[in-house]
Amino acid sequence: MAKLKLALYWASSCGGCEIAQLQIGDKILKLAEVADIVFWPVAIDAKYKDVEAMPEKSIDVCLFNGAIRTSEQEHMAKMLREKSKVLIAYGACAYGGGIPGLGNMFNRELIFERAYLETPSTDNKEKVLPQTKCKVPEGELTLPEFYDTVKTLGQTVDIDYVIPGCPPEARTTWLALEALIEGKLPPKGTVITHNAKAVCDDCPKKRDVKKVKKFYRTFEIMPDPEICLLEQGLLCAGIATRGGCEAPCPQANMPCTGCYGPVDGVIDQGAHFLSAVASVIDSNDPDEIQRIIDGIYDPVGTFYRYSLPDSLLRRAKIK
Amino acid sequence: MNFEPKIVGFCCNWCSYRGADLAGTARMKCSPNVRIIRVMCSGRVEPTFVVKAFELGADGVLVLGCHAGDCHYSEGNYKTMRRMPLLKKMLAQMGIEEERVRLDWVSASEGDRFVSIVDDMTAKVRALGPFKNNSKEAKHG
Amino acid sequence: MAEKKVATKKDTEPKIGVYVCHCGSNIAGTVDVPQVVEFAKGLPAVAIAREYKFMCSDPGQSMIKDDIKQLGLNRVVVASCSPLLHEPTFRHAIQEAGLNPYLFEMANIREHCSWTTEDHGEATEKAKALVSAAVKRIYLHQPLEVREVPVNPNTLIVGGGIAGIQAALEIADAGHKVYLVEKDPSIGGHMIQFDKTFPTLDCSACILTPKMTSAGSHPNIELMTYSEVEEIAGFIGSFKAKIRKKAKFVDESKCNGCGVCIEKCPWKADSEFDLGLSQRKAIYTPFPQAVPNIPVIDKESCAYFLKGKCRACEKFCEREAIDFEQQDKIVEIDVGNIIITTGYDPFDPTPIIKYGYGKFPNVVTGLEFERICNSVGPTGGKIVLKDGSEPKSIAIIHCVGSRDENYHKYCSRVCCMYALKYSHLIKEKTKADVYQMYIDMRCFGKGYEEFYQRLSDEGVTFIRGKPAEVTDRAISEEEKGKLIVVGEDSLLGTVIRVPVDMVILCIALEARADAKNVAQLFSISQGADAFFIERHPKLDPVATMTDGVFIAGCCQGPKDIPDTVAQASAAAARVLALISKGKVELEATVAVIDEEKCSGCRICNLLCPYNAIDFIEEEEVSRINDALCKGCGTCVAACPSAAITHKHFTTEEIMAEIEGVLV
Amino acid sequence: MASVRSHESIELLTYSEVIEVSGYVGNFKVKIRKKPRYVDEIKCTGCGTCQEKCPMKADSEFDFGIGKRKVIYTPFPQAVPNIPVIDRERCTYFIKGKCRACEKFCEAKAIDFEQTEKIIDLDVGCIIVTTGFDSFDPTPISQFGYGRYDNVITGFQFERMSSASGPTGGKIVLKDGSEPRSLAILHCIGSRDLNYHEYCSRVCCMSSLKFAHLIREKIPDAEIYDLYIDLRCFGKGYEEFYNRLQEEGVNFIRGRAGEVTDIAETPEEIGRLVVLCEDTLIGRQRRLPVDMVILSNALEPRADAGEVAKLFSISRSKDGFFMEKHPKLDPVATTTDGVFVAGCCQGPKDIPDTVAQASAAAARVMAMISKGSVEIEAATAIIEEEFCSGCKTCIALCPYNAISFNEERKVSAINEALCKGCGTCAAACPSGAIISRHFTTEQIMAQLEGVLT
Amino acid sequence: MEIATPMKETTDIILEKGGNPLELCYQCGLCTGVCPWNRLTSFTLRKLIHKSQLGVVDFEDEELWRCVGCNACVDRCPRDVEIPHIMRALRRVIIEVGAGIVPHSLRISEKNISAVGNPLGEPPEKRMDWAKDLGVKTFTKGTEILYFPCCYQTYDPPAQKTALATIDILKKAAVDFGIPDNNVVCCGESIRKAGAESLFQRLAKTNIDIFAELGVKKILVTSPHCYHTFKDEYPELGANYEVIHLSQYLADLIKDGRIKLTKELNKKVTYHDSCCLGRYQGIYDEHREILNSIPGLDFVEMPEMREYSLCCGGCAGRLWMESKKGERLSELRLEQVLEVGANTLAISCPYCMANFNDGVISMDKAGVLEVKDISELVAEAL
Repeated sequence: MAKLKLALYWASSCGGCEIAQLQIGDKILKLAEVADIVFWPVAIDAKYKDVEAMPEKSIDVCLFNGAIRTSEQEHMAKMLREKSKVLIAYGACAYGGGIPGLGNMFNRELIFERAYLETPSTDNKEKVLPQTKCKVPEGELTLPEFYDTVKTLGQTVDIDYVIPGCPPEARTTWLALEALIEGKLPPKGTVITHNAKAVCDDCPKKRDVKKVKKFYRTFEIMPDPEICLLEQGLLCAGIATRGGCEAPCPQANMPCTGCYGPVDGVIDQGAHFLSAVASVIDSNDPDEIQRIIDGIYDPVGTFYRYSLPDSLLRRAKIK
Repeated sequence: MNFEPKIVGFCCNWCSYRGADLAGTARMKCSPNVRIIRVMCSGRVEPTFVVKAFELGADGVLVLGCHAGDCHYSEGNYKTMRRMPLLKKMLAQMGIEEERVRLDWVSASEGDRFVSIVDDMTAKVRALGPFKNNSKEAKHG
Repeated sequence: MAEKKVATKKDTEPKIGVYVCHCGSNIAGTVDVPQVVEFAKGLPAVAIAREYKFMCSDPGQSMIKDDIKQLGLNRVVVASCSPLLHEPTFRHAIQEAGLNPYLFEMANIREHCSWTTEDHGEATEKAKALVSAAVKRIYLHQPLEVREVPVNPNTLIVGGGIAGIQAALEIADAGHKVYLVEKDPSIGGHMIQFDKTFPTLDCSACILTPKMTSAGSHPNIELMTYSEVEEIAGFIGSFKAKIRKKAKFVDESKCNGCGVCIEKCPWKADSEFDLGLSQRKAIYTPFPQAVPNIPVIDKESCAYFLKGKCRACEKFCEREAIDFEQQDKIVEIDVGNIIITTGYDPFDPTPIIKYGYGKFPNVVTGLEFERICNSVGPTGGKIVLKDGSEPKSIAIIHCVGSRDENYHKYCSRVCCMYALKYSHLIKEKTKADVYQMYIDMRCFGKGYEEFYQRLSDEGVTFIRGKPAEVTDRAISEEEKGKLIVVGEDSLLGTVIRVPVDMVILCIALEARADAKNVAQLFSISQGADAFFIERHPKLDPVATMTDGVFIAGCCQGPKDIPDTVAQASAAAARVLALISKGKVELEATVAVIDEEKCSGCRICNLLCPYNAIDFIEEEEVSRINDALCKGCGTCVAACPSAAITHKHFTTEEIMAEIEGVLV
Repeated sequence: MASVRSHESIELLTYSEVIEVSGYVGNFKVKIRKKPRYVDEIKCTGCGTCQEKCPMKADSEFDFGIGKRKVIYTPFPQAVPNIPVIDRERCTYFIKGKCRACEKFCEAKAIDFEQTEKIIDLDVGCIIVTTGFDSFDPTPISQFGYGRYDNVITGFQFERMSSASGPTGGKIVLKDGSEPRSLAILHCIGSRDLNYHEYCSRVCCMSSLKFAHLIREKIPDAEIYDLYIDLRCFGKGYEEFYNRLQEEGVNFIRGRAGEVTDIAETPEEIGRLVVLCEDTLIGRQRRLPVDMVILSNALEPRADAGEVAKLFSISRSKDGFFMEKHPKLDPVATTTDGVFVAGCCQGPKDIPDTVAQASAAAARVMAMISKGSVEIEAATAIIEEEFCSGCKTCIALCPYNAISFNEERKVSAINEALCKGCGTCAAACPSGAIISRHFTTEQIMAQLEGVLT
Repeated sequence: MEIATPMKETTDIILEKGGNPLELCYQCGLCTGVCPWNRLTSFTLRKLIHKSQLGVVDFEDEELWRCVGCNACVDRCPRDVEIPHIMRALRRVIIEVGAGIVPHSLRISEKNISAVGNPLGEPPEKRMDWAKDLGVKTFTKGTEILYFPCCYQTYDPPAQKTALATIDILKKAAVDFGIPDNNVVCCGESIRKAGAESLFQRLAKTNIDIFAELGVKKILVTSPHCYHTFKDEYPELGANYEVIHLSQYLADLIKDGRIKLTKELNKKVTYHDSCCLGRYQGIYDEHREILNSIPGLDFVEMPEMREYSLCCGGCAGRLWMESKKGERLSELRLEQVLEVGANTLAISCPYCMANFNDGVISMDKAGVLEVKDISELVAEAL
């Protein structure tokens, strides 16, 4: 049997996914037995033109991590789609937009202003901002266009599978790779994890009926490690997040932040998370309810931490 | 042509839908901009519905339930009373004007209240102008 | 992950018929009906669209029925008036034509459109939107079945006070079996402890004993005294109850109630019935008219159980009814309905230190005074002080523990009237001066105000003001040896000191100490005041949020005897109505949990007002009892995993409708 | 209300009155007069066009005269059934023979000016009387100026005024349309007053508190005075409501108002109503200048309670309300078997108590129905006709109206289904023709002999 | 803050002296609300009753003498508490038990009545001097009507006019009547309200004995107080008469045509309802009928009329006591009279007459306003 041709690509993301891919440990040897990596910019010196030169559908599997922020990333996504039989959105950014997706709370101008002018460590007296083209003595330089809005991979090209997580747990990555190796791929569109249910199902904490009088930020309390964090007023996204990760965050007494994305059937992860959280507020008095709600800082960042571009509204409205 | 907002209204079956009916029975004149979707209880209204309405091009969303203590299901409206403010807080963060989402209470006998809420909301949303769902076309900023 | 939509499986492709009503000129006068019809024809899956003058009329309905048969329509939209008016009519019609009644949707283009909109263009546009919404939504409709469950005609009544007795008799008289469970050895409750009842001054025992006896001997009532409900399972129509029959150590089938055992028993204990004011034997019936008239042995005070010898009762019992080997028994019964009539506890005024209850022997509670007044009570009905002498003056303090943020905020409703009754009894039996210290005289019932007036005429002194303290520190010669009630007379605007011999505290009625357990057992809720909550305070005052479980009497809140009796009968009425119908229809548009998706996060558990959601510990999922679900959808909206589906109001259906109204 | 209309087991007879009742428990015969509506109930769709087109107006009974209705009308928009009636007394067509506007505009052709009243005979087993109450007319208490001053209104009128579907659309306004700045609510109007009704009307304290709350809600800065004697907040949640009102800043004055006058003594009082009262907790007389006075008027027995009582053979207590069999143990039965009472016709009560009582009455009826038969007292009295001289002594004595006179045979006859066996008639019969079974004269004599041995 | 302790003994004494209506009082305060005294000063009737209920009355307090028994409160009391009875009982405790001090001026009147049978202290043998020259017969057995003028109307010149006018009218109508001789004494109505119960008993017995001896059946009076006591209080002692107030009799005479009012009286007249005739007896219409049948007379009503009439402040012995300037109900009433623009105030009670005459003088309105008994106006119009 011919070896599988594997490609890995890194778009708008932090790079954590690349490391996560290595986390499978010695299983990588098993992978090497059955697959050749044909494209992996972070590890292998391959140029765009090498990819361009590949025939259509010549790559068996492409693990694509990172969201689509620039014209270059869009271009690469389209190209890899063309060249790959199976395109997998790898990690939260490719899947739902991830942390870069929170940039959708602003537009390009605001982001540039912040990044290139306002930050205290910036020394940019000429107020130079990135341009797609610029003339230098050596000639004209080009940069990819920085888009106003972050999109997910799925919003850019057709994808076959999702491996969720920020970054994906090794077991999740291996689950997908194993399926690939064994050729037992699930139906198209599947989000590949060990558990179709929410993180709570993985979480060993004791859960009771829920009533919350006050929400806390993580640094404000020391939660009881035995009891469900949400019941203790921590905004744990485990209720609204696909499981399979084995709940490492809650087990470490930190609330889940929702990186595995929504459970199947949920149309908008943030709205569902919000609805559930609001539902368990323990008050029927409008003023008290408002006071409790006031204790939730940064709702968008809380409820849509990894999925703003994938939400129904996708981005904030900028006047 | 002047801008006429489209507003999606969610009414519970027991109080506010009846209040809306009463407005009709009493032949009160009322802005036609609010189109009502009947749910059994305002507690059924998911934040997702509100967001979805905006996604589909609504300019405003009105959620009406029974007055506190009058819920046919005892306390479904209290759940709405908790969800909508949090949703509004989040939408505000996303730059959506506060007037575009409104939660209010109308009893079965308050046809006039229904009309005044609808008229008031329509006027406010009309003044804000259309809701631009700038996500789809915002491909290249 | 582009495709998130769950494909809806349908047996056949939807074929929708749309019918637009003119309603005379009510709709057609404003809405351009033909235009709406044309619009409807263009909507997906619409097989036919028609208009008619009065859709609700017989010809209108036949038009729909014919189309269903001839064109094979499988879904029908009628655009006319409010569904609250004619939804049943049309559902019935399509059912006659062989369709599931839930495959119907109505667009309200009259009340919400033609009647509220003047502009014809706007009205037509809105009508189109509403029709489009209905069409989009009905596309996703699924047939639903209305299910029925049979109602077991047996009823469980918990609590054998006047409320329980009344409800039991009411149901038993109608020919149905009642299990009346009472935790004490006799039924009768608090009412049998009372001396007289206000305002008619009937003797409480005289009017209650006949009822107790008929409850005791009624062929349809199975009395389970000295018993407690341990477990409840099931739902309306078919509950299963486990009842613990505590060991009486007396064989009920052998005992003839002769009382010899009681006479011969050498051991005594404080009488609970007389609130410790007298003593009873270790084998005892709580009071002479007890029903059933069968004694029980109190293990705590029986010498045999404590020290292993005595058995005097056994020796003297000619019927050999004493059985020291008796064990608690668990009885299982099947019932269709449950009425809770567990009553109240009298408030213990000890924490109100300033009133000196427990410190001064002649400060007594109202209930203690009832016993003192009662001719079969500890003093034989003589109103006397602890030293046996007759009091020359008595102060009655109202609202002790009621209307008081420190204890109970609520008004206990009966204290004003029983305080007046005490005044009358005191005036009748002694020459004592009586002082009533009240805040508001709440004499609201039939004949109550008249009773108040009568008491005024009997020379009772009324002082408006809640006393600050009861003290024995005399500041004058007259006060020596007396209890001095100190407070403001708010009508005089001065502090007043009233030296008296006896002080009666009109104590509040409070929820029973075990109300929380009872509430949990029967899945009913408690208010802030710990009394059980009725389904609707005005319109459904005896039902609870659990179907088939009713409440009556003081367990729902303090009330007097007439109100208790009326409420008990009301509860009985609700039960009888269910029994005579023989079945209950269960809501079809319920919520269901997909256990494959439920992560057991338990967000939904507390949201359900009907306690229909159970958390299954073993499987770590929540499950909805569809016999309890009323289909409000609150849980659906809260589920973060979209694991709950609201039948007939699915997320997809509503989304489709939103899309529809936004055309 | 709507479920009453649509319930398959309920036949609604509106605009109808019971005119005759005969028979006894289990077998009542009832005659009902169905007054002509002049609208065909089958054809009418309740569209309301006729009301819109009718040119004539009359004072609305439903709004206690503070609003208007048409001459063809339903009393209120949510009326059940939603079928209008024509007020014959005021209809131009009936008065002058022309108009018929309603008929012209009715597309359903439901107007029928030829309709006549119908008598319906019904056979029923049990009867529940729930005829309710009348609101006390405070005109006779002339010192409060009801009827004299425009802005003195009753609590019931205030209810309508405050109702969103009421004549002012829920606005609290003075006669001149302006908003009152200060209001006084006077409790116990006609209640707890030997001059009118001795009893307490039970609901006025709470409805007064409710009024205060509604005013506070609609006119947040209005000065509100509640003049009470005792605040009777006895029901579940009532005391809590009172606390809330105190927090809302309502001025509670303990004292029954003495007088409402428009005679001003200070410039501030000019053009306003002045309520004279003692604030008994301060111990001083006060003059409260207000714009509106709301009289929390009593609930009293309906004006026709006497006739209704006679019709159904039920007794009335001193206060005029129907009397229950036993106030504690049988609060819904009456002295006539098979006739039950519920609600305010038995005495003033609030909605929860009314609903409970109504259900209780239903329970009694259902018990009888599900049993299917009634046991009749066996120890009844019988008349031996051969000895009966037809003197009629016994007839008036029977508390249950069980004895009737047979005109043909000139003898009295006892209806055993009605007789309760009290024996009063037997004791009174001058010719010894009545035998009280099980308690015959012989039996009692024998017993006498026995106890005296 | 002062401290009170209920004194049941005191309450018992008050009850024994006839204060039992106080038990019925539920302290609603309506009485204080309507009490006319509160327009001038503060008088908390309700509190006084409550103090009586508790037996903590301060018998030295002048307030005890304030109430004149105008009945404005009783009329509206929700529990029908006869408040003047309570007041009478309290005053009896003072007078009979000596629990407090009787105001000086009242004590003089009381002494006068006790000694000479009239409050003015005039010699009893001159009681009927006013009628000396009128040729009126003294009542004897068989006479139809006994005309009994009040003490004021026999001795006090302004009030005498009432008696004179009455005689004039009766004569013109040819009524068979007689007047009592000098042995009769004050009817005792006011002094009874002032608490002198035993004195009242003595006075009543004197009169009753005289009437009995003469066989009096029908008494015509010109004072509402005599009317009230003869009609309602003497029956307590077993004496029953047909008592008629002149206003009633006049109304009948006019109706029956036995007297004809022919002379025009060009006066603007308003009428003051006396409490004792109005609220006590419900006699309102007769006066208005009479005044309206006088030709030329312009009759106007004051806003506070009939059952709302403002008391003159003269009953229950108050007439004999001094009221401070600014605390006089009569003056308040006269202001109302002037407000409606009347130049004549018609009254039908000698106390009202005395009080208002004083008021006219103290308010310096002598030329503007005259006070006339209704009998005088009728006599003038004859």
